[in-house]
Amino acid sequence: MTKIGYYPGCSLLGTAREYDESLRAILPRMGVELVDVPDWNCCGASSAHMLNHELSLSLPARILSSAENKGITDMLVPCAACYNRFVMTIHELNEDSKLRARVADITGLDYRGTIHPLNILEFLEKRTDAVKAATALPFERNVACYYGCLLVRPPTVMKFDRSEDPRTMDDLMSAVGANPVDWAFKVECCGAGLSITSPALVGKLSGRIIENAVKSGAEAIIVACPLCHANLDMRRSAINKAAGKKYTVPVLYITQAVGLAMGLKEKELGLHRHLVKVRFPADRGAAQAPTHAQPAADSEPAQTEEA
Amino acid sequence: MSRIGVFICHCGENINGTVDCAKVAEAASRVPGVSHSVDYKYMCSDPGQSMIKEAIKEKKLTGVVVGACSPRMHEPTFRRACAEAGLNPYLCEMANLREHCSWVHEKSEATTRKAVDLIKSMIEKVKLNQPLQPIKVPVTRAALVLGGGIAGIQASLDIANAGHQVIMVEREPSIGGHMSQLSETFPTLDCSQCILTPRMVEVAQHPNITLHTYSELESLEGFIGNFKAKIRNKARCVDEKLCTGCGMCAQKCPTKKISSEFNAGLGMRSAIYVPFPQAVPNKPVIDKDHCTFFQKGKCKVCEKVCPTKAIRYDQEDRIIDVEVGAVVLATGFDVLGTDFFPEYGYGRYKDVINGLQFERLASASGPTLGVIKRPSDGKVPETVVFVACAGSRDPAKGIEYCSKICCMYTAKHAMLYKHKVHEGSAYVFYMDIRAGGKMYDEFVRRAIEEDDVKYVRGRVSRIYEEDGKLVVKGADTLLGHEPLEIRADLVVLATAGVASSGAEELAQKLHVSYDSHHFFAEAHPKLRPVETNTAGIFLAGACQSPRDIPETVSQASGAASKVAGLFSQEELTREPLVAVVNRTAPPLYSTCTGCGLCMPACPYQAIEMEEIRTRDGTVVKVAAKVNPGLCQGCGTCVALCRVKAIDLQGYTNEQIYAELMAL
Amino acid sequence: MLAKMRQKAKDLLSSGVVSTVIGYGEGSGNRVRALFIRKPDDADKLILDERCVQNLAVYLTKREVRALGRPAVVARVPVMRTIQQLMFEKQVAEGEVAVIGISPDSQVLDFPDLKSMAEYVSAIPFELSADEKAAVEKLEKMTAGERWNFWLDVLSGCSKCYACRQSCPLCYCERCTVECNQPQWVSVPSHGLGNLEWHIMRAMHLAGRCVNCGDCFRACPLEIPLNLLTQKIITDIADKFGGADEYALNAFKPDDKEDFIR
Amino acid sequence: MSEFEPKIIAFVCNWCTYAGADLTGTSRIKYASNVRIVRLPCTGRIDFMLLMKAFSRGADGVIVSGCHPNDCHYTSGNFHARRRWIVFKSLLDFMGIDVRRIHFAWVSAAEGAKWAEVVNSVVNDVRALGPYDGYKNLAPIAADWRIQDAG
Repeated sequence: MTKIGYYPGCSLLGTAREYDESLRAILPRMGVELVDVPDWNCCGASSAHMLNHELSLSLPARILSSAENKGITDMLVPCAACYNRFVMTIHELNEDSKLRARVADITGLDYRGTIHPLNILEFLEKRTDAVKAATALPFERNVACYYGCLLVRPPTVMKFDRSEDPRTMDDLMSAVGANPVDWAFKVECCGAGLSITSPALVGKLSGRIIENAVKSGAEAIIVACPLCHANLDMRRSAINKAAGKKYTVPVLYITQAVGLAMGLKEKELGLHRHLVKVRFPADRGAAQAPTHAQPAADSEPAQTEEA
Repeated sequence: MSRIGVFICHCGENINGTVDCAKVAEAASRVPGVSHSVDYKYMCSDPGQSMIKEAIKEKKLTGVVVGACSPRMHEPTFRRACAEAGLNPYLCEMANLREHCSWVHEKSEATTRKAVDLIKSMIEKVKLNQPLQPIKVPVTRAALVLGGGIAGIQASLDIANAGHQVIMVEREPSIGGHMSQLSETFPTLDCSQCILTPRMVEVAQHPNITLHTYSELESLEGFIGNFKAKIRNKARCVDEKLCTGCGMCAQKCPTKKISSEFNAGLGMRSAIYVPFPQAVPNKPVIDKDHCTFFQKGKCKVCEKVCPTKAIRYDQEDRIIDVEVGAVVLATGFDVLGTDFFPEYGYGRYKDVINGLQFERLASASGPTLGVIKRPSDGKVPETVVFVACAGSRDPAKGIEYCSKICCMYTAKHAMLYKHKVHEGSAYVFYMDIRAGGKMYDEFVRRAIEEDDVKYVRGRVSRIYEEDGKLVVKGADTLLGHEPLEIRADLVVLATAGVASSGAEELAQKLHVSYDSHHFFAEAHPKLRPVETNTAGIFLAGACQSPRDIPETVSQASGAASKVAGLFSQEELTREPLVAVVNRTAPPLYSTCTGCGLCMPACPYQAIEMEEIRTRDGTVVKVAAKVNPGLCQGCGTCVALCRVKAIDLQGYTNEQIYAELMAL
Repeated sequence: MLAKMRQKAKDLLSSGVVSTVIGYGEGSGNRVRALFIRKPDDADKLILDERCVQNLAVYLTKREVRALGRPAVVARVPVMRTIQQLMFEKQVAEGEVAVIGISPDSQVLDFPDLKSMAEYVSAIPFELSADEKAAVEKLEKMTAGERWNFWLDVLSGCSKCYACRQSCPLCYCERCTVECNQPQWVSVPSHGLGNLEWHIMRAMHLAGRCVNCGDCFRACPLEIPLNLLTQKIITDIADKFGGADEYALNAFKPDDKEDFIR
Repeated sequence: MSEFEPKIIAFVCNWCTYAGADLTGTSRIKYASNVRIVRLPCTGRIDFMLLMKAFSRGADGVIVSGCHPNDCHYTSGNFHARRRWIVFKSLLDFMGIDVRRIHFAWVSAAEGAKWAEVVNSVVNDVRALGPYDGYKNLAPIAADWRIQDAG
């Protein structure tokens, strides 16, 4: 077992519990054990960076420093929003030694720069071989890999993948047997930033993402961010209302899709928590006969679809 | 003992008005080593100069100080006068009593005292001046022109017509460059090939021009007037003397599905091919990477069908040595491919093309014979979107500069499309329209007003395919940032002009500087735009930065006239104000330690390492050596040298020190 | 560790790979001195302990040492850095010197060539120790007047014996500029001016080259902390130019930052 | 002499600042006469020891000036000079030398007025600082005995 630092952040303990559950479910198969960052706090995403610059850096800096003190060098951060805050903070602290000193003063902890946050895609990509080896039921579905904005922007700071046309998730999904479709909305805005202030607009923006995914033949949308998931899954009724259509395409965290390919049960992966039922078209023609068990198709959904 | 003559000029009242010139001359006369000191109304006048000449002869002066105006004004005058009187001109110095003293201070004792200080300081410097001889460099009157596009063609013809030999090197099988690919040219819409091909033929037939196509520069050594170049003639596998250019080989070649470079990937060519019908020379080459015989060992169809038996499969690259006195760099530019733009589909949409590809679509000699058909299905597009500044002026893309030609050619493209497809709609997304140039803005206005091209001021954020159309997402910033989506059949990206592939390696071979985008750097952006920092190497055209045809041609002629000027003399005379590395008696041979740290600091790559040998050839030391042909005399190496082994003639450490210590 | 080093010296000598091994030996009065081993049997005289800090690379550029034939040198990290710098300055070429490397934890290192030694030593960060940093910062925090008096005071005893220069492996110039009298760059007497000029020139000549071995300070009979000057320059170069250049003073960036040129 | 008049020595490059100072002259802009200009081809040529020698010769202030970045006649001499000045100035400051007496400037051939302003401000500043006795007192006898005033 390799040990790796883990920062779940608030989402993975709340609205995105299934992300945490599915991650914890697949890790043993890859020989990885999580070490929680001790006494962690809010990363400051969503509000701090709009209000107070120093606070927005001090919050993540405190987490980074505590992790460093615990001896953590690689820290897995599944939430893309948290991940974005960590990378931004490291960038700013490295650029400006005065700022770094001020932040150290605030947190009372020295940030040494020995820690390296990993987003879920980076983490899995490094273990592609283990994921492949653990694949029992290839996930033979057309999938639209949706990256959202937080993992790739701003590109000069995030330095992750090709910012306008990332490939990491597509390659991972190919590795577990899926067929990633070529589509146009991989990094398009889902409207998450306007979730509260302008929900109607979110319905429209997220709706276009779903529309293009469906038009491109996707049977599932794969995400790596709780905010993406919330907008594409939780807001489905608003989306359908705005579009005047009923989209049923399910939205899965990459950890859930990988878990299915590993043959894990849908409860273990938290699939029952989704608002949009995780259900795939039954027939795909003789040539593409499904070898994949359809875990969600015969299970009772935890919640009923609103639309 | 020095015998210095001091000559104080009144410059009418210009100096004498605030400085007591007689007093200055008197004070100078009391400085040890001064044997003659006078003041006079106008030193630069004939009588004034005669005074200096006579004093040099009569008093056998060993140095002259003229206290007058700025040396930037009259130093050549007084040095010439000294030379005429038999005194080495570099033994004459000027003290700037006018611009730096009388004109900038009030009449006072302090001003006179300053003038005395300046004179004394120069006296001490002159005492240490050494007679210097101008550097003579022989000039080989032949020019090497690298690149056979319109820049290289123009430069070659101008130099050749001035009566000098030209060696032209082009890496493609034919000369002509990008201009030969263009359909029509702005702002006149005359056919590009019609105006270019006569010039190409002229190059081929000119008695003073030696043409090496399908060739590249291997190396260049030497310095201004004395370059030695090696040129690699790549094997064409065709005996050019026997080949008549009949074209039978290309016609019968069984491998025909190779993407044509000339047609920017929109057409096909065979493995043995002439890039285009008007190619110069009209002799084919075998593309070994695609030729069945070279790949599989079998075929030889071209050999069988060649009526003159000109095919030579065993031909090898040849290296040719040439000696030239000057080099003109005219290696042109490239345009980015559509695969540079992830947000525009990373090159995977066939109907998203770049400007050069559109030129081929619009060209009567192109793959569609001038009919605008989209590449995917050959349909005539009903809606075409042109995206200006694709990559250019976009720091996020790493290209901050304006590619300069796109505004004009985009207007031309839209216009050509509208002329050919009357009922079609053309949109242009732009940031600004830059149409400075004779008849340029009028041309753009014509596209907008007469040809109804819809100009939208805004940038395109994404292009994707949906339902067989290309969805172009943008914004109209003049209409309140309204998001805009156009469903187009064809999108033309005016992709950024970038440095030609291999420009960086070439610059390093030639020791010319280049910018962060690998465009070659001019010696001075305003006053020396066609020269490089390496004396004897000149620039023409888009290898310096993207530019249009008229600008390229005028710059090529500029470079050619620089070359002709250089070739107007048998010998090049240069001021001897250059750095030298000292040589001392054994066992030191030179105080230079050979550390070589000065070499990268030299802006002209003038410093090399030299082995110092005894008479029997034993190497006793490796020390730096300055090439006087390349050194421009900045002295950066001098200040850097810890042991003071390098010194700058005319501004030696001793001279400056003495000058300073007299102040 | 000691045995391994002696064995290595023995092997190098007996195989004829080198003709001299420059290492450390016992001197008089519990002092260590540089030892030139010419015979394999003498290799057992080599010692290695915490007293062995002299930068032996200083001998590599000396004519007398060169005349002995190809040397091997016992090299801790600063010495390896020096050799790397001497290579960069074309004073030592690949094949001319063998290195018996000593790692920071006193392990004997084998290097097939100088290139691999340079790679090894490049991977170790080049920075001042915390104490050294603190000493530089302490001085920086003083007022200019206090600094002036500090240097005036510590330099007042300097008699320009040039032990600092002789001990420095990078002061290899055959004719030092201080000995140049046309022009007289540095005032001859060892009064305030002469001493100040000498130490400014010495520091500037080492700017971007000094490996901070500390031998100048150790050699100084008056214990003048003159390595503070070079240490200050080392921090400046790292802070202001990023420290990526092989030699900071013959390179530049068009956007080098300063705040004093008007 | 009632008021202290500082002695200022200026090291300037030939192509920008020397020409700029010429322009000050042709524009007849007046400035303090305390300055003495030493002309060098390029700021890259300015040896740091020259600055020290200026002080040892009794200068109370020194001006170093050349072409603005990117304007160097030799393209990069001023860039090399700037690096050297950054290190050198910091070292002098570290040694307690009064760096307020050393003024670095970029003055182009077009900035005749700026040259006058630079000289005047340095003369004023140094006049306020007073004579550089700290440096002058370093040597018990005049540092230079080779060149005697003939006047």
